[in-house]
Amino acid sequence: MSYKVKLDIFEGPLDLLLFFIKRDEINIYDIPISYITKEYLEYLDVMTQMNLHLAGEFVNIASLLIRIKVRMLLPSQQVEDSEELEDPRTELVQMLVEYRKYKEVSSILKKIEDDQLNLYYVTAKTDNDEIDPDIFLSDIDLLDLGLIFNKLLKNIPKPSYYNIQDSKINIPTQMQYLKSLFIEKKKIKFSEISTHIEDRIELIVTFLAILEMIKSRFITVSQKTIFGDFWLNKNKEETFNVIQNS
Amino acid sequence: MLSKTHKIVEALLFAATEPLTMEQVEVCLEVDVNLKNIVLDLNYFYDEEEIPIKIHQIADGFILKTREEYEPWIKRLYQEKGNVKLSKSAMETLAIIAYKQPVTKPEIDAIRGVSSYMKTLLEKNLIEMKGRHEGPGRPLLYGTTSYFLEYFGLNSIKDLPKMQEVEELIKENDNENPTVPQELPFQDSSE
Amino acid sequence: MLSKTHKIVEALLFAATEPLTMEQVEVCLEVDVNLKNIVLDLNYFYDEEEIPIKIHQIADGFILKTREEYEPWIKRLYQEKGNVKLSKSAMETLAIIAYKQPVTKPEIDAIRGVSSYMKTLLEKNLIEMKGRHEGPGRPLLYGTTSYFLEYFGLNSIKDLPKMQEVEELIKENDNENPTVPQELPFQDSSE
Repeated sequence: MSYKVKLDIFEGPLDLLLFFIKRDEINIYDIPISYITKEYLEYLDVMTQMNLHLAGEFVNIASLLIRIKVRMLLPSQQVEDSEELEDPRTELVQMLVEYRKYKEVSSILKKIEDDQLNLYYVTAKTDNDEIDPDIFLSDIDLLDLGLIFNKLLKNIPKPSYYNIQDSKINIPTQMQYLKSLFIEKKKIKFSEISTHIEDRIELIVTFLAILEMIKSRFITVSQKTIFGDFWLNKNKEETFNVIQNS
Repeated sequence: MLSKTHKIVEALLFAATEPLTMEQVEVCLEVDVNLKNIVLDLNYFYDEEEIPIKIHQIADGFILKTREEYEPWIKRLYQEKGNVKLSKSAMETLAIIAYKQPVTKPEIDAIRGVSSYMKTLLEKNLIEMKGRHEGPGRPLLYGTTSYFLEYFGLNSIKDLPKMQEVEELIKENDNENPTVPQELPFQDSSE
Repeated sequence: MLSKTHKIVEALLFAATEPLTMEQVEVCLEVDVNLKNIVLDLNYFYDEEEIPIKIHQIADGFILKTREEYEPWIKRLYQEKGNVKLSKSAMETLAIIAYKQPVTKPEIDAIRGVSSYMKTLLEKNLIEMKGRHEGPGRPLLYGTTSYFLEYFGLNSIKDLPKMQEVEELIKENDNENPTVPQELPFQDSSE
């Protein structure tokens, strides 16, 4: 099973849950927890299979969903008090309702932004020879210029909004890691390796490492179906080297 | 008919580089004026004469802006540069700050369910720090700037839609049950 | 009577922050126009309707100016404290030009992350054009003026504070610049 996932359309786990709620016309105050948990976990599963970085927040909400599900399955022992028992879903519902409000507001703001950016400030010059430019500059001195420039240099905008952390791994270390896996095995499924991969950079580096290893004939690669999982096969003649290196 | 006072205010509006305030007009004219009425008259005149501008009230002042219908041509003048719009996540963060200010980052994150980045909003001067919360860890408090009002063409923060209105809007959307089932944004690429 | 083309040219003049050229008008309208005649018609219209502006032709193109007879009031507006301040964006633009000159607008925009306007700085004679870059599109190069040096009491642009000096100064003040906490803030409130 392989998917192309457009993850960037969801702003987070709450956004994803709201998507399910809207899609399936679910009453937000009466969420079928089993169903939505199943949908949610399936989605996370796809994300994991795609080796996409699963933000901690997604996992947090998954465990919250499972906890609620368990609590709902537990038979309430005191039937008389059952009305007073809090619905296990309350907390989740409150979070979703609150988030949904601001999501709505942000789409309103988006519309206002679109409208406003269509309007341009009108500017007319003035024959302001008499206006003393010194007044204009009165608020800044030389040092301010330096400070402003320094700050700008430090904050040169990145081309994207994603916060990419420095990756500590590189191709040689990843090759070492992969080679170490072949000490005990001759064949490794790519998906076995990729489940340990935490972000895209690491995934790319791992791919490059694999390519390097194919190039140096340490391994060969086989794949049964297009877009399917693939196998990394150790070349026999390299066995000796591995043991040496390890 | 537009008076001399109207014309002076109009000239000031053309010359101003920031929203023109009541106080500024009074200092310049040395008399009390009913700025709101003058603006109404001028806008009426621009409408009548089809002059491609309109006076807007924002952030406690008045500014001249071009009319929306000329945007397609003006846009070409700027070759679409400069108008970088806010990302979805930045807009969500900004929405929360606008309504809950002064607000801390943990509060914003709790509502969004994900960690939020303030950097872009701070850089764009849409939000600013408003001191620190007295609670544990003394987290920084954030609020919107006057440029925020200018950016969204608002006169005051009170001009944002009321939360009650927003909730009603959501209710309406709820009732409009979408008949076309939306697909999860997955595509089975093996097809 | 003013045609639709007149109105579009008028809107472009209102929105332009730099002199509007024949080429720009043709790019925006996608047709050949007799810009001089349009300007004549518009100026005639402004005269008739006593609109306090006039279109002037200068070397680079056409610009809108307020009428001379409104200068006394506009002057007061400009001298009123608060209205003449360098805006944050103008200050940033000036700092970049001072340190990186000669520099092109795209380079300035890249550092600031937003489109920059040179108009005010050019008007105040703080910066000037210094020829064109040899690269693609031959963008204009900007640098500071002799008035800039004079105002800040500099003999040469090399006398600007070095970035290293600025760094040291910032270090001393570091305690006043708390960093934004970046911890992952999601809290499971059921705990």
